Amino acid sequence: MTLALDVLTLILLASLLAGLLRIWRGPGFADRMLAAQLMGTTGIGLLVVFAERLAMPALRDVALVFALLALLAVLAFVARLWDPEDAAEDDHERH
Amino acid sequence: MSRLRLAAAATAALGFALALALAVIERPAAVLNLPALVEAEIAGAGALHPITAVLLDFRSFDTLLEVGVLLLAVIVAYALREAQPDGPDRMGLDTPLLRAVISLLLPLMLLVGAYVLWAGATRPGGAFQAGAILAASGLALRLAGLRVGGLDRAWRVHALLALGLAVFVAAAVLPALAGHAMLDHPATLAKTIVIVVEIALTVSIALGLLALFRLAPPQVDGPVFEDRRSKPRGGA
Amino acid sequence: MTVQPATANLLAWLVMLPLAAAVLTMLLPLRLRAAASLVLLAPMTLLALMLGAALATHGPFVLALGGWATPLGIALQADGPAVGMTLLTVAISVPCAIHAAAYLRGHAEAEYFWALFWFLWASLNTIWMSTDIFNLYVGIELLGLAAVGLVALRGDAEALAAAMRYLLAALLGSLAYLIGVALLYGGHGSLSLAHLAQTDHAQATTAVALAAMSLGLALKTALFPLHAWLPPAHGGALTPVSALLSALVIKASFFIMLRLWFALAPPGLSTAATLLGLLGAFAVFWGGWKALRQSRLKHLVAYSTVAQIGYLFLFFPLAIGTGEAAARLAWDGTMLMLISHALAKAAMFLAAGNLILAIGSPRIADLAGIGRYRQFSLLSFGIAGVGIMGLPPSGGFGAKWLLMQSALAGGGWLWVAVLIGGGLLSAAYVFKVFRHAFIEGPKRDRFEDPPAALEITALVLALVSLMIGLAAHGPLTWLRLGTPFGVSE
Amino acid sequence: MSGTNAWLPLAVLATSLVAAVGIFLLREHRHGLRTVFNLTAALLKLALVVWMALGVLDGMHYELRHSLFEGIDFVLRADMLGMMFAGLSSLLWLFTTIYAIGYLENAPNRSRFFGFFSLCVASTVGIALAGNLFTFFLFYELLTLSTYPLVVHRGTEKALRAGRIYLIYTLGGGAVLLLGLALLASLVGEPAFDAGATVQALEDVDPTLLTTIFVLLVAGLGVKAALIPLHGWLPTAMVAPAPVSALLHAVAVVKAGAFGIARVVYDVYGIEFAWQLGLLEPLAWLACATILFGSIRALAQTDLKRRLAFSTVSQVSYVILGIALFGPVGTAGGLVHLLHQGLMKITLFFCAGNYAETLGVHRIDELDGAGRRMPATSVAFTVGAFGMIGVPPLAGFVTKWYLGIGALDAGMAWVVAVLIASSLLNAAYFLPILHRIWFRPQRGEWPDEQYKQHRDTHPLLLAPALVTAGFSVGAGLLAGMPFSPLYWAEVVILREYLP
Amino acid sequence: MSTALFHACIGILLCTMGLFAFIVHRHLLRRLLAFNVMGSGCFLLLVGLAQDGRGPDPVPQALVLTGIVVAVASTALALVIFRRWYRVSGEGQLPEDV
Amino acid sequence: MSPFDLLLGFAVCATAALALLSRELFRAIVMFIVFGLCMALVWVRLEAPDIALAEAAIGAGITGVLLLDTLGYLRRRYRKPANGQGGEGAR
Amino acid sequence: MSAIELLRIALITAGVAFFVVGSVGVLRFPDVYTRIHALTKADNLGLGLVMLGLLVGVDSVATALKLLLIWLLALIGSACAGYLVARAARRQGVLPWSRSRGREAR
Repeated sequence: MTLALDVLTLILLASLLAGLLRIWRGPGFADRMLAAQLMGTTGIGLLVVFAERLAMPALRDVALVFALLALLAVLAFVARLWDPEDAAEDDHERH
Repeated sequence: MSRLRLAAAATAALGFALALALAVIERPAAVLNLPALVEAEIAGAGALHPITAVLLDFRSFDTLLEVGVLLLAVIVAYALREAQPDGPDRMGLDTPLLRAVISLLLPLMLLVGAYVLWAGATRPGGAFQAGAILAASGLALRLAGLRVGGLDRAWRVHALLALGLAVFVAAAVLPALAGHAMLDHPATLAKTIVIVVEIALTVSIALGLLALFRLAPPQVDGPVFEDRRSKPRGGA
Repeated sequence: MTVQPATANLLAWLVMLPLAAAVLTMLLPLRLRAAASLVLLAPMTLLALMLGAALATHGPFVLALGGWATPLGIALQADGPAVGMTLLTVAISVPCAIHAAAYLRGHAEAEYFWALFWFLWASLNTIWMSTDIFNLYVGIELLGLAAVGLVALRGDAEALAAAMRYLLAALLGSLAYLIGVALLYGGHGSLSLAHLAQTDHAQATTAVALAAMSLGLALKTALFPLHAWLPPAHGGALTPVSALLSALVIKASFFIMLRLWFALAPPGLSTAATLLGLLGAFAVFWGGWKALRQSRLKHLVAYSTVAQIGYLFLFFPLAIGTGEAAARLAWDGTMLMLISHALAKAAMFLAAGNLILAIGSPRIADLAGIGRYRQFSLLSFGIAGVGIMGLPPSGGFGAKWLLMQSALAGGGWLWVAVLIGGGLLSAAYVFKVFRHAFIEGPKRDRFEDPPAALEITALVLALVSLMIGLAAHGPLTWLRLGTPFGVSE
Repeated sequence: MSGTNAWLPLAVLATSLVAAVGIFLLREHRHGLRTVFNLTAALLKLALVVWMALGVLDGMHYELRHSLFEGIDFVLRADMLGMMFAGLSSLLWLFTTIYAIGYLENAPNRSRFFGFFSLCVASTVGIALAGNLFTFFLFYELLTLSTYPLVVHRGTEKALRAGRIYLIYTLGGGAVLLLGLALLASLVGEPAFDAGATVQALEDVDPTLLTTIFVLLVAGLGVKAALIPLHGWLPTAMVAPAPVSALLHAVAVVKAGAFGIARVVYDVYGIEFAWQLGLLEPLAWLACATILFGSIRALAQTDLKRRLAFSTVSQVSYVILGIALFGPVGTAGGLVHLLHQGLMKITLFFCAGNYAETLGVHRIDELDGAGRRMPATSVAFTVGAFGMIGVPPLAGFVTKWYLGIGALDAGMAWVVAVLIASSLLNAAYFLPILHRIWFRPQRGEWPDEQYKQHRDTHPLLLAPALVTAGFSVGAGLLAGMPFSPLYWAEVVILREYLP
Repeated sequence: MSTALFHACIGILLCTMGLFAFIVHRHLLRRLLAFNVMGSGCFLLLVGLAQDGRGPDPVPQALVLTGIVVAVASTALALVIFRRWYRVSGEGQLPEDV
Repeated sequence: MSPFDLLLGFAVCATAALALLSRELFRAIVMFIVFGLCMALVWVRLEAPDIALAEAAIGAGITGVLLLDTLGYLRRRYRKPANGQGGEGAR
Repeated sequence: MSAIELLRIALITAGVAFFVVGSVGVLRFPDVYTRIHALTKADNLGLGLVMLGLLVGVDSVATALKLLLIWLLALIGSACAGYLVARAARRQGVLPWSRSRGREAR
């Protein structure tokens, strides 16, 4: 059981890291932000599995906080950074 | 960036890393066992969770100053706004869906914040984490274009911002007035005092973090710098 | 030594009162903030004096905060240096506060100045008294942010750039310090300086930790070549702020450094000490040279601070690896230098600010003709300059004399040369100001008239800085209490 | 030690110090009050000094001691040598103040001027009363500081340049002195004035080190005493107002240097020990060189005040020469010249100031016929000049006579030749001036004539010059009487050589 | 090597990278990132070193919590000052020569 | 120490390095947010759930928002460059 | 290993597999709009399965509720995020991928 969970956490972490590639490559702002969001969800998964594996129920609280605040970064991104008003200008970020 | 700067940075970083590595490798075995001491004394502290006990009892003076740091940062931010007034702020996104979701999530966020605060007495959690969560919910609210009523009334906000430090200082001073060492709460009251202090801290931390976000200059106002740029900047 | 809790609590009151004052001045209506602050100066002075009296009667003592003894809890300590610095803080802050109240009247900056001022005071007192390395970290962070805030208060581009530069330096410095804390806790399992002092120092961890902490603190003290942040911050701030920063804030990090070296210095550190001394020597000459080249009055004074910091760092080569007598002289000299520089530099900044107010321009060249009209500010500047130049009978002279005696006792000719050469260089830049001020010409004869409070505070500080050289014997004996140089009674 | 005995030196110091502070606090236009302050303080000081001097003569012991650091005390003490200098400065301060009040009538910045003037005298008296070399140094540097504003008083470009040169020399000298002092203190602790007892008691100390310290001390003091090659500031500082020049040359600055050298030789090293170390002969050589150099340079000056300045360079070295001559008679010559030169030179500067202020004359070749317009001033000038040349029975003659005898006593006969040569040179640069004043007709209008209503010049300017001229006559004529300068010098020597 | 020690070493690495970037970069936002990375490294070092071979230690953990608050407050304040500076100067970095 | 720690250590270092060295500021900031996530996992591995909780609230929530907001501020300010050098601000 | 444990492992493994799929999707899909699918569908399904696995044999109701709450919040968050990004992208004028311009978009 523990071994299986260990392997699974490892795979989850690897899958999380795969998102780094997308952040690195982009090409647009949104792609990067989405990849980060995806990693957040994976992180939540990791945390809940760890809560079971390490018998640390507090980690579920951590996961809860992550889930609760997951939206925040995207929200800030959309509301404050990637605003429709500067549509014309995002071009040079495309490549 | 210049080559020289790069070389200097690399040398500094390398030397730094080597020195640290040396220090870690050569480190002696600690003589003192502080965790055991915490374990032994926790019964007399105001909280059962060791970290909360360290933060709010054994080393509460650190925490008091730390709250001071946060309040101080907020004050500086206020002072800067005073010196350089801002134009109107454009609030955020205006989507009905988002508003609905945020207003749905808000009670939950407050609840989680309260839960984390409450958990701090016995298990991981505490004032700072709770405050951060509440601040984050405030941020979400603002980013979604919603406004929390009454928070713009400066005096009330100031009072809430200062609440944490004020309550903490009061809690520190009370034992001294009763003839004990400063911050030395009688065992019977310790738990109550810790809880009161924690609640006040949560409010102040949440508002403080939120204020630091709000006091940054807002997005939309006239370009201030353009006329300045035209003339050469004065050196020393 | 154990004392009554009420006595020991004096230490904590000296931190709690300013914190409460900070909260109060933030919440009071605007027009009451300065008044409340001025009223609160009285209890602060009283508390500090009571602490001094307690030290004199009981000898050094300790307050275990929260009743938790070290290493579990945090202890505040009243020994000679701590109490001495607390009193010095009073001596500087009170005139600066009075000056500020007059200086800021009717200005927008006054709104939050007072809260920052009280935070600054609380953090300074914490730093003088604390014996816990992490508590000291929080203390310097609080101090750094308060200082940055005060620098930024003017809010124009120059002030913001200076504040930003200062903030980055302060943050980097405290991180370096924190790394030292991490290593020390990792290696010895304790944060209390008293406990750490009893551990075995002859290993790499302590040395590296001490090096990292010293580096960070040197950055915060603006030791050459880490001084670039200081002149814009100190030169560009509001006048009372410049005075506070130059007089006290940089001294705080130096003070922590002294405490650390006492508690933690591993054997055979003379090379590192010499290095620090050499940097100090460079600072003396570089700072003096740059001061001479400044065209703005307050920047000249700020570079003078860079130079004067150099003298403080001569302590390390003079006191480490030399004889007992030399080390003792070096300690006396450094303490006296610290005190007299604080007083003289505060006076000098206040006087410079008054002159700037009078001529309505920050440039030295615009001082022409002021000699006839603003005698007082010029006189204060001159008396403070006597202390900065290290001419008798000022405290600066006494400090240099003691340091020189220490150097001669240890055969350190280089340091003697630094002390004498630095004195001449500082004379050059101080008299540069006077050369401009004494010019008599038809250029202008109308100057602004600063309020009397501004001039009196500057003059009082200057006179105290002058007199401290004549009355140093008692305080110096006193400042040795509880240090390795203290006389055992 | 009774209370008065400790506080009297302090009171002497305080009279001018308090006056300085009071004057600084006065508003610029309160001329009357300032004059009252000045004169009261000067008279009070003179009275106190006389009181104390008589006490010292009676064998009273005045000492104030205050611990500054461990092992270093601040000491004010009255001894014979010190009282001599204190007497000179407080006497001349009175006259100079009167003169300055007249001289600066209607000039700006009088508050500052008189404040620093008093401060300057306070430091001079401090130097005189200093009970150890450390205290001496304290006041020595204070003197530098308080004279700077006086030198640059006029605030012109030229004055400011002169001030800068003055500072470079004096602060540099102060630094060298400090180095010597610090070295000395590191060897002996408190560098007390005990006729060399402490220094001689040092065992195992390399004589080279002691010689080095001596050289450093003399070099530091030599700047103010204007020994060559450290004299450069003195002629430049002539741009200052005449009372300041009088103060610099006769009362305070150069005298402080010479007095300091006397202290170092007699009281720190002890004259016998200094002689044993072989330090005195080079000092005598240096003094002689300065005497001749100053005189020769004086010949070439066309500006009256600059000629007087080089004359000072030369004359002050008589004092140093006397100090360097081992033997009571030579010493007496040196010490007495400390006073004599002060009296004569202040007369000359007052007169030069009167010519400049009354007639607008600065250059020597403009003085033709000045004797007829200003006879009283010119008589005073003549007395001063003859005194400088050493015409008997004036004060200068007494000095030179004693110096000559002292040189022969000390076995340095060549000094006599120097004295004769110097006297001839003195005559060569003073007699032409006298010739112009008395025997040449006036050449057209005076450049800038004032005080036409007075026969000679403003009484406040004239009186001090006449009085000091009278003193210099008296010092020579009555040299054998009690309380004459020579009498004092002899008392000092009796105590120095016959402990 | 224990988990704690391993992460302490990672902390050292983070500190080093942060320091390097702090010196190299001039853009203030990047310097703040560098500062935060360095801070995290520092916290890791503190906890990791203390817990090596000894199990969880509440004291350094509490210290790190305090440190995080301080770091966040400083960063937020730095951002406020930075934005004000940018607003009046239009520059993302500080002028080179003082 | 487990393989998980190794991989996590790598992840932390990689995200930190990319956050510090990315030429694009936006990428650096997103990397930094991910770095915060990884740090939270490291705290979990160090049995410090309190810090993980704080890191989650701060790293994922507040710091990220502050940084993104500031970047948006920088971009917005150079939108209409007056003198052709506007683009430098956000770089 | 009991049947219950087997079931848990199986469920969690399935969840992890979906996570991997999601990651692959984010990496391989050609444009923003398609990548949103990977985020909102695969990952949340994966998380759901993991939660389900953990719910099997959970000892307290509170824990179970908390797990469900976490999942619910993650769902809402992802959905909102996807919606916001897609909306913004469309308003920015980001064109959906099509075969004709696919090559260059990559």
